[in-house]
Amino acid sequence: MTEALNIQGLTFAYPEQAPIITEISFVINAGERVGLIGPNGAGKTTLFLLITGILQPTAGRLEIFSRPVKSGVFYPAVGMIFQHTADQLICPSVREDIAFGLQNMGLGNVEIQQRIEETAELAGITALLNRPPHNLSGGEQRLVALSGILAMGPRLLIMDEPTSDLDIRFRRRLIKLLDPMNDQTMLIASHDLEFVLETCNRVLLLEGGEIQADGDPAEVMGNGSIMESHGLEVPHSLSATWHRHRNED
Amino acid sequence: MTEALNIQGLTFAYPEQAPIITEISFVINAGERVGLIGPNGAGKTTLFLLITGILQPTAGRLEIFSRPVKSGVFYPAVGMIFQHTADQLICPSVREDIAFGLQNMGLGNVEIQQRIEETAELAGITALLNRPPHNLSGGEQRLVALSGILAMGPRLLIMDEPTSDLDIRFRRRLIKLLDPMNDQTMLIASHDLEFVLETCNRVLLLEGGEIQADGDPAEVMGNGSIMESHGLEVPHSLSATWHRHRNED
Amino acid sequence: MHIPDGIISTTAAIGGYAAAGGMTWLSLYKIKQKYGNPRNGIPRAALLTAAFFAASLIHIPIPPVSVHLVFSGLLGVVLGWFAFPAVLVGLLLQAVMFQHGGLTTLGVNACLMGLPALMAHRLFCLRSLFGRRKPLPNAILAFLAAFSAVAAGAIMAALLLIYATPAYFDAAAEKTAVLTLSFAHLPVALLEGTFTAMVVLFLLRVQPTLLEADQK
Amino acid sequence: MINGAAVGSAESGSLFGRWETRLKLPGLIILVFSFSLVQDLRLLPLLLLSSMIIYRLSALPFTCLVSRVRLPGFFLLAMAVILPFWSGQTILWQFGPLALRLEGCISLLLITVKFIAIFMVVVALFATTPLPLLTRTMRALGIPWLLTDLLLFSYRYIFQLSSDLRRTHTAAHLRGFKGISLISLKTMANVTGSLLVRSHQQAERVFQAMTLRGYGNGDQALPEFRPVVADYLLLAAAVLLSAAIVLAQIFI
Ligand SMILES: Nc1ncnc2c1ncn2[C@@H]1O[C@H](COP(=O)(O)OP(=O)(O)OP(=O)(O)O)[C@@H](O)[C@H]1O
Ligand SMILES: Nc1ncnc2c1ncn2[C@@H]1O[C@H](COP(=O)(O)OP(=O)(O)OP(=O)(O)O)[C@@H](O)[C@H]1O
Ligand SMILES: [Mg+2]
Ligand SMILES: [Mg+2]
Repeated sequence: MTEALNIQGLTFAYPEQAPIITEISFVINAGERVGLIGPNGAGKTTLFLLITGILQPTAGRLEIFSRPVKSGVFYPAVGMIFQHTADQLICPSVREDIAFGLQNMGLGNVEIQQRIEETAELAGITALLNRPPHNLSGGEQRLVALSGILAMGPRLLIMDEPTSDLDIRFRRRLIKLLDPMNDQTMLIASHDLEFVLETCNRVLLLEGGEIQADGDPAEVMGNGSIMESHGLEVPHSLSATWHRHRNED
Repeated sequence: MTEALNIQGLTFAYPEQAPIITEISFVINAGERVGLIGPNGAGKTTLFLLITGILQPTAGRLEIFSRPVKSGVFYPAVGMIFQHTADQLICPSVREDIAFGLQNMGLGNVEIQQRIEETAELAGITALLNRPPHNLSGGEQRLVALSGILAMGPRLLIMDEPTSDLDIRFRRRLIKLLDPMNDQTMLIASHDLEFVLETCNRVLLLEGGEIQADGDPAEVMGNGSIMESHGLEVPHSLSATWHRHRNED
Repeated sequence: MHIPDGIISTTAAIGGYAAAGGMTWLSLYKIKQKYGNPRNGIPRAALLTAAFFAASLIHIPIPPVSVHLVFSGLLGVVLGWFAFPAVLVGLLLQAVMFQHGGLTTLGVNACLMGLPALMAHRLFCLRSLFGRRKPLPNAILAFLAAFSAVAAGAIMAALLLIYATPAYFDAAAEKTAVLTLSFAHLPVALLEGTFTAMVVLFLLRVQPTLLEADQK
Repeated sequence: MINGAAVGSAESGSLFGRWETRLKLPGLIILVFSFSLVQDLRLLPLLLLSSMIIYRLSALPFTCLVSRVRLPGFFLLAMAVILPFWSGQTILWQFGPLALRLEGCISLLLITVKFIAIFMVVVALFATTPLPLLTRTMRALGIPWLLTDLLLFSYRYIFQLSSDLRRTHTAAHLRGFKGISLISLKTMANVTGSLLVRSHQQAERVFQAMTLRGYGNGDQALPEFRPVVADYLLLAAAVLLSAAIVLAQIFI
């Protein structure tokens, strides 16, 4: 099995501050969909910035598809959706925005246009292509950012808080869009545990700079004692099955 | 019973656009805690801006505690927490930021300091008083904005998406903070239906410019056919009780 | 000060472009020297340019008129060598978005605002003599920087209007005109200086790194 | 104040909207500079006529001009008050201390006509060229990318930052802020400072997002350059007209 991400002994501290992440090690295999949960300030976003090479670790080793991550080097193989999607939409029109990454990959004009059409079709945003991204609704912006990343054909997709501020319709649309990409490796940070439960097949719990739990989503998030000891809660849908199981016993 | 908010035949359109809100009428009595739900773009934020007199209705009547709302007039009786809390924090320290509204109310220095201490204590942000609000975490910023509003002693508290991006600990803290304010009138817009369920005793469903449902939270949000026909979903905790009820029958 | 098309002579307009071109070249050279890869500074400069642009639309009523701030001093303080390109870009944006002309005078106007901004930056850098994080020297230097930036802009504009327009004033009238135009800007310069000092004090408390354009 | 619709309200259907920007931009810039060179009163009718024809070709409504002339018009008004009475020696008409002077009147006439002519051409240029296109054209014409990128990204954020600013203002109003005045200068400074701080923080995130998508890695594609004969004809017409004006000014 190919390793998508291999992290060994990763440590990081912002300048003049105590470490946020201390000696984390884990491996994500290609095709896994991993949910990353943990309270505000646990360091989820920081971890993502390390993985994408934007921040440089204080210590430790970081490999993506067996290539060590060097900061400042461009890896089209990794795509990331930001927590504040608006920061990610940088061009004056949606079409140009999706093209931005493709141009930087050095693709030709014909292929760029073709990829734009395909991804827009997939995400259902064809009608928005000529609009400026900044006055789209939050949900639409999220889909545009996702299209801009998907068009680049990343092998590892990283999403930070993808459902925040979305209504249930957009949330459904996002889940549906991710669903058929079964062999896509994903790493999703979210406070929306139900979303993690629906989209991921593995979950990591980050707190106090360490990985506190790692395993099957239903098992980790269904375990009341683990969750509560890290300031989290068992999601309703799991506590319901739990109730049902108890009733059925 | 006093009427906190009386809206009759309210209609609003942004310039050169189709109406967002069409002839809405409803009354909120003092002490009610009303949840406002509806999909992205339903007009929840727009309705709040109308209530606070920032936007002017195209037609209709709007009264707060029996006084008609005039745009541009300052009503300390109404306090609002924004969807993007960062837009709301303007002073170089948390203490000054809480003081800002109080100074504008014309209070004396002693009373201002006293109110600041009290509210900060209540919200649990005493330790942050001398920090600049701009560098705080999202959850802390939300609590600071709330303190700035609560210190002014509003009789009607309006919150737009108060739990977005918050982890479960901050969400709990917010619920706990709101809980003892039992006689406070509140109007809360949120996509977090579980939060609405926990904090409100009445719910309004806004879609297509009209109030589509109005009633007890558990009843409205537990009704699958109403919720689905407006692109929403029955929250897990309600469908769970439903399951449990069925199992127990 | 915003000199419209057709008023100053072509020589002055072309001279303005040449001066602006030279200043831009110098700025780009300095930026490259400082940043290595100057692309790193672009998002920051662009966002701050946009912020200044948005803020300069606010009008402050000084009865009976309302003025809007020029922000040339603050721009220099915050952006350092990026100030000149930022001014150029801001003016072009204004010309395109409000479409009020100003194409032939773009270079001249960029100099009228950009040179004082750079001067303000140098002036503000003197704070390292007094302790970079001390509020009083910061406030005073910010005031002086913004005040003199507005004053310099006004004087340059007045000189330009007198010597580069097809007008035939006698020497005495010229002197009076320069003095009048400059004095008319006195309240604006005072306002701008005070305002800039206040903003600098705010930034000093909240995000002092924003004031360290000279440090990289 | 700022609205997206007014920006480059591309009248793309018109002859001007279709004119290849890489030729339109230099053509019209040469033309306006030749306009600004004019000192001879006899050339003024030619200037007015050609600018009117150009404006017609852009298919913009007349109201477009009127709504945009306000800002620079104010300046012109000031000149109208000063020049005729203070500039020159030849007195045409005297009323007490007030003397109407010939040279001043001529200067005013010259300035006004040149201003109007250049103004019409520049409006026709900018109103038919959306800014993103203008930016890429500038790069194609050899303007340093640092300037064009700065232009493009500033343009992208102006709308968002002005609505941020508006929301902050709204928030201040809701807490009893009485509005902008000299008394509330401190609050205004706080609001401006907050805007700068938030922009700075956002810039950090934007830079991260751009790096991740390979900013600075490849060359951005330039707009396709596919001029037709009409594009060159228009350019030739603009250059010829400019040359004629310059020569006339020198030799007549
Ligand atoms: N640029 C920075 N400089 C210094 N400290 C920082 C910086 N960015 C984040 N931090 C701090 O690092 C910690 C981790 O932040 P991070 O954003 O990674 O958390 P998170 O898990 O993503 O939280 P959330 O769920 O709120 O998004 C926080 O305490 C934060 O204050
Ligand atoms: N300033 C504006 N000018 C024009 N249209 C606007 C403006 N602000 C909002 N709209 C439009 O009005 C509609 C309602 O927006 P509003 O923000 O009130 O929705 P909302 O219910 O708060 O959505 P969300 O759940 O995403 O916060 C949307 O279609 C939006 O695009
Ligand atoms: Mg985060
Ligand atoms: Mg909203």
